[in-house]
Amino acid sequence: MSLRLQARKLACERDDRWLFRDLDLDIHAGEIVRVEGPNGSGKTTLLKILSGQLADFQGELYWNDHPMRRTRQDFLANLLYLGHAPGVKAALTPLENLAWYQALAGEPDDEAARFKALAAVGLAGFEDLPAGQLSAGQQRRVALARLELIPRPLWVLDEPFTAIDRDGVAALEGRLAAHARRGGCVLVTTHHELADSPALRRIRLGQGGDDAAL
Amino acid sequence: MWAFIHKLGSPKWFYAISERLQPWFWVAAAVLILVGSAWGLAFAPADYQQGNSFRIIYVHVPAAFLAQSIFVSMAVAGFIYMVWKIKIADMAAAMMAPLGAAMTFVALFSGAVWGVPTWGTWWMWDARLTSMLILLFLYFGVIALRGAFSSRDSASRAASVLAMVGVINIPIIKYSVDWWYTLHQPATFSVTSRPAMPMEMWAPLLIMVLGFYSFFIAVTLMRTRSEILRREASKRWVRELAGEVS
Amino acid sequence: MPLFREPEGGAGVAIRATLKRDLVLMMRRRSEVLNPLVFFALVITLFPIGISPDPELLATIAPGLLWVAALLAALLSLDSLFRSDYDDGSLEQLLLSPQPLPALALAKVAVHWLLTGLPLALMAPLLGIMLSLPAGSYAVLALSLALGSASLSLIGAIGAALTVGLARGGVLLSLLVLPLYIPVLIFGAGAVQAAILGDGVSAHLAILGALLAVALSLAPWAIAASLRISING
Amino acid sequence: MAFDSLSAFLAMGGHGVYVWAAWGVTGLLLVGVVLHARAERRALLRDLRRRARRAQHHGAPGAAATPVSHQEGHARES
Repeated sequence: MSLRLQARKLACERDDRWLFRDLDLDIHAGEIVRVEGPNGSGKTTLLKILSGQLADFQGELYWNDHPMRRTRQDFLANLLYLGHAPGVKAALTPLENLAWYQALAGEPDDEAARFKALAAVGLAGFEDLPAGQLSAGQQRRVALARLELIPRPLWVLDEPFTAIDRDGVAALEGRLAAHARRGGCVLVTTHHELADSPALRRIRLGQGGDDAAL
Repeated sequence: MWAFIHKLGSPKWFYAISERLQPWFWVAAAVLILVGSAWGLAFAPADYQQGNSFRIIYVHVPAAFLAQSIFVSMAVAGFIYMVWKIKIADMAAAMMAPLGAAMTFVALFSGAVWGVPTWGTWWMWDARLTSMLILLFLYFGVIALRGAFSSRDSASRAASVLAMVGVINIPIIKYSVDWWYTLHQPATFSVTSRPAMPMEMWAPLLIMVLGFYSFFIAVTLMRTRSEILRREASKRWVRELAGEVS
Repeated sequence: MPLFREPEGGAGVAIRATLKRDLVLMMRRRSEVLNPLVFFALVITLFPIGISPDPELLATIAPGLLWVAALLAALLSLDSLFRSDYDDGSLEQLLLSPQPLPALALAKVAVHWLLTGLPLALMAPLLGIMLSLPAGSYAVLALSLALGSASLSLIGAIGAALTVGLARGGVLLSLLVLPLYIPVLIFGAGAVQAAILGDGVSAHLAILGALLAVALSLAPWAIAASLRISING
Repeated sequence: MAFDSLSAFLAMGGHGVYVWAAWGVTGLLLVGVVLHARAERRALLRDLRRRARRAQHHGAPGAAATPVSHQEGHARES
């Protein structure tokens, strides 16, 4: 299926400071795009803009060659966003957390799929424990289980490797690569160095100054 | 039309045009307020019931009018900012809020002082005074909300939404307070809803109202210009302007 | 697993799931449901102690007292309405759902009313007895509170959404929201007053209903817009 | 003219205190608003001029002109 996220002349000014300017992006199916840059260079902001959360920026976004404003619903139906915070309710069990996400995404209510997704991220046996009793890394894995549960081609992941152990990192990296191979597309920020592959592309954001280079 | 609005929205253009408009409003405000004051204080006849204390009406009513109008203007400016992203509108809204609160305070204070000779007490839960008090709290809310955000863009948006929510509520509040007042104080004498006033009495009132509005416009223009300098301090045209002035 | 599946469930499924999730969450932190009720009872206890135990005096001020105390109790739990979702990142996910945000926000507000406003309304007649509220006004008290507190939850949610991104939004929230509560208070307490005096209460209840209708039709959009602002930080 | 003499004007038929208090506070507030607006504008212009001079000295207009107003940046990243 066709998959194309474009940004033209993207610029974001936050309280009189340019985070980036004249940023042109072209993200296709089968790509892993890593957004790099020092702290405060606007990586999270860029991801929020590209995932349609922020509206106050200059420039245009296109989803499958249509302006984003008109295809927002279609875009959101294709998007899976994992934010800085895992979005996991401490008082709910992993299963209940995933059930809400399933309904929110318009997926059928399928308990077997939830069990499978949790097993895939190494949480078999923890399904019915309140998430608050899990470690930070395990909570992050609950969030990552959404990647297994909800089929969406465009992944926007903000620091997904945070708090994950080495095995988990390797598994997630494999998961990203597999997603790209199958024609999906991943946009990711991370301090973890990703293994080089033909699918991997890097975007560098400048030091929050005037020159945001591609 | 659109081009015009967006041009008006450009801070540089607004700065230039407001510089030419501003003096007229200052002159109008000064002349109208002075004439209105002299007429209202010295020439208008005394009220047959209240005597000379009724002359407080000439500051109370214009201030009360302005207090409400400023809130509405603030909401309109907030709407313009939210829909068309015109920053000037937000700057003006930010500058209007303290003036609106000040005017509400004037209306409250003059109303309270007026209460002493009329009702024999400094405070009466009169419908207009109560509405004014609530309006003052609404102003405090908008000002406090704007001050609470660390990001100015978010502050502007939040204050705009709150001003719009407030302006929808103001008529509801006013109506319900009026209703509450008539329920609890049937047929008491209200200071401002009076039977037909003779021309010599309402003419100075009209002049004062116009004077207060001119004053509001003049102050808002002036302070919005200051706000432009503050927010656009890094822009080249502002730096050049500062160079010229020095 | 396929790469993409067209979302099947519509807004209805998402709203139901959100209702269920919030209900479960609140039931697991039962103290948050009970605290406003205890607060309500406590405030009502303070008044006879602070003013006078004279039943006649208490009866005259009871409608207003009960309404003001219930209003403050409902306000108490408002700050947490979106706060935990904001802190753990669920709010972002709510905003990015392909479902209409006003409807989802409305679901959250509905849970707040169900577990705060409604219990307060049911409890108010009990406290009315303690304030020697005249007979014949108990049903109206509960009904007016149930109806009015729905408006309060809706209006309050706007304030909660505006302040959720602020570290210390609690006091500010009260400052923003309380002036907007006044019309509801006037007609709510007025209904009880009218019932005591033997006047018709249908006009008051109708106006409370009208206020609720206005709040229902406008507040969800204001809440959604405010949440989007707050998420921008 | 509604008054016969200056003292009658000042006394306002016994209500002088109230009338003059209301007018006085209003007048003070209006004047205060004007003075504040003027002081604010002057301070801003002075600040801008100082900044412009500093930029000339250092020869780096962009860096010197970054406003000091707002605290932390936006992006909350680790």
